[in-house]
Amino acid sequence: MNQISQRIEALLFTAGEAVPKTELQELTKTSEGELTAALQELEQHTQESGLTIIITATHVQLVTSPNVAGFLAQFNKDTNHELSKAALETLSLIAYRGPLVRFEIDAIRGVDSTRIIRQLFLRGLVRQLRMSSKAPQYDVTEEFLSHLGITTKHELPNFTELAAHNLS
Amino acid sequence: MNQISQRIEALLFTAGEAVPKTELQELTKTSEGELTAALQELEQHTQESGLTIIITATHVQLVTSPNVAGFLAQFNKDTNHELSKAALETLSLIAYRGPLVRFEIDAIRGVDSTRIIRQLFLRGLVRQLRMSSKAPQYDVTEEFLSHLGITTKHELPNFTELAAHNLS
Amino acid sequence: MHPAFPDVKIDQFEGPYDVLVELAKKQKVNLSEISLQKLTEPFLIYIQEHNIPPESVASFIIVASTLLLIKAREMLPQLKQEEEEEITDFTQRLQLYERYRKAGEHFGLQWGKAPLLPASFFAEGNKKATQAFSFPAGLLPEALADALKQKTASIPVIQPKAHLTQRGKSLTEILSLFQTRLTTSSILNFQESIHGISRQEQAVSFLAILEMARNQEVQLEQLEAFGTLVVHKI
Repeated sequence: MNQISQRIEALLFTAGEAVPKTELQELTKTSEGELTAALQELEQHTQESGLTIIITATHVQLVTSPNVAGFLAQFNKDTNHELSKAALETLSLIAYRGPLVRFEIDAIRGVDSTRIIRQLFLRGLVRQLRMSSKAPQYDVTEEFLSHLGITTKHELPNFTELAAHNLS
Repeated sequence: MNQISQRIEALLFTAGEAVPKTELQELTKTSEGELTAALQELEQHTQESGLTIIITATHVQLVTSPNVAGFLAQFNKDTNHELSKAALETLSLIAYRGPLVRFEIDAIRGVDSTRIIRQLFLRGLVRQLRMSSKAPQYDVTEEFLSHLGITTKHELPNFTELAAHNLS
Repeated sequence: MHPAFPDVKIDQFEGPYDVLVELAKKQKVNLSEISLQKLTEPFLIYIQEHNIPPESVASFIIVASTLLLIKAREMLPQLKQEEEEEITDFTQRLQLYERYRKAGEHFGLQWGKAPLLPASFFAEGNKKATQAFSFPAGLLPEALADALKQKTASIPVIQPKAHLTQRGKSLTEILSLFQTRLTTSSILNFQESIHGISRQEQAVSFLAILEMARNQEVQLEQLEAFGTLVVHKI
């Protein structure tokens, strides 16, 4: 691996949680394109490894690889991961169609989703992308992807079809 | 890498500290010879990476590689500066309202606090409490309290009032 | 998840509510022949007897209102054209919703089965900073208090949009109160019997005697407007 990829891997390891891409760029003094290339190389490197990276629109996180997920699951005694029906359908909308504002979620679900989005936010499964003037947009987090055992949204079932905004 | 090496890498990563070799053997159901071979392969794999493993007579630990030591050192240098306004704000939130998960801190501050929290963490002012699979919670450390000349958070000025979760 | 809602059981159809909506949309069931009251009654009884989360009630209301819309359209053909567009939108929205709901079900099955874990996931106890402790120069406890006060002061206070009033006696409670009183005397002066109680309970009391009159338990007599209201036991 090149130096930038190595530095990024070390930064992700010491962080212990998801790191904003903007911060990685700043710390490694790289452009957006250089970061993307470095992440690609890192991903390549972790192909046959016990670790991998989860990449969302805004963040990157170093996690254990799907290769060993089954093996590690036996040590994970925490089974409290039930999600309500409302939580699942809201996550599904945000995962496939996100980033999107609450109004769009309400419009498809046909009910006010404020409360359920807040719950998902506090559980770390969705995040607000814009916190300034405009209505905040929501997108799923690394935490969400990690619970499903995948490293990008594109691995979601039927992603291309369901992510298309004009469904027939 | 073979499966055993991958599993060991993931175990070291999730352990977050040095792991006894005997424990690794037990968890991966391997003999001493198999473990040694797997560690060798893992070492090979991390040759050009940002991480590496330290092997002692009894323990193994996943750490950042000497390749990036110089790069990482720069972040430890400027630690004795005064706190920025953002850092002070975040620290006060954690002190009075902690333990808090990052999302709660973000929600009150209205901005992403990842970086500030990590700075406070690296300076030993806050620590992470990890409760199984949930997002980590942050609280101030004992060293921090003792430097303020107090022994519990309750001795902070106006503690009862400011720690109340309902803002009036 | 809540237990499944009771199925619809009427002459024309037996099965889940949402299936009925599908059939009605495809005009396989003629809604004009169905009493909406019969349709919704078992559901309303069900939510009285069970503790149903609000989201589930909301999704039932969507189903019920769709039925109502389709039924109204059938009964008032002149509405048909105006409503046509809205119903198409509505149907499209429901289809869209259905696709994501199904996709979400898959999440539920996969959730936490083989998660990818973050660093130190299995670390014993609390993770402490490994680096040397470095206390900020000149930090005083008061500075922390000030920082938090300033931050919290900058957060706008949300004004409640709805007001909850303290719950008074219920209609059923007040009903039985009147019934008890009427066992000892056969005539009551309404104004006297509600003297001194809250306005909310006064209103409920009035509803209670109206209900009793409807059930022919009592007869009401009032000689002039705003005059004394006399309750006679029958």
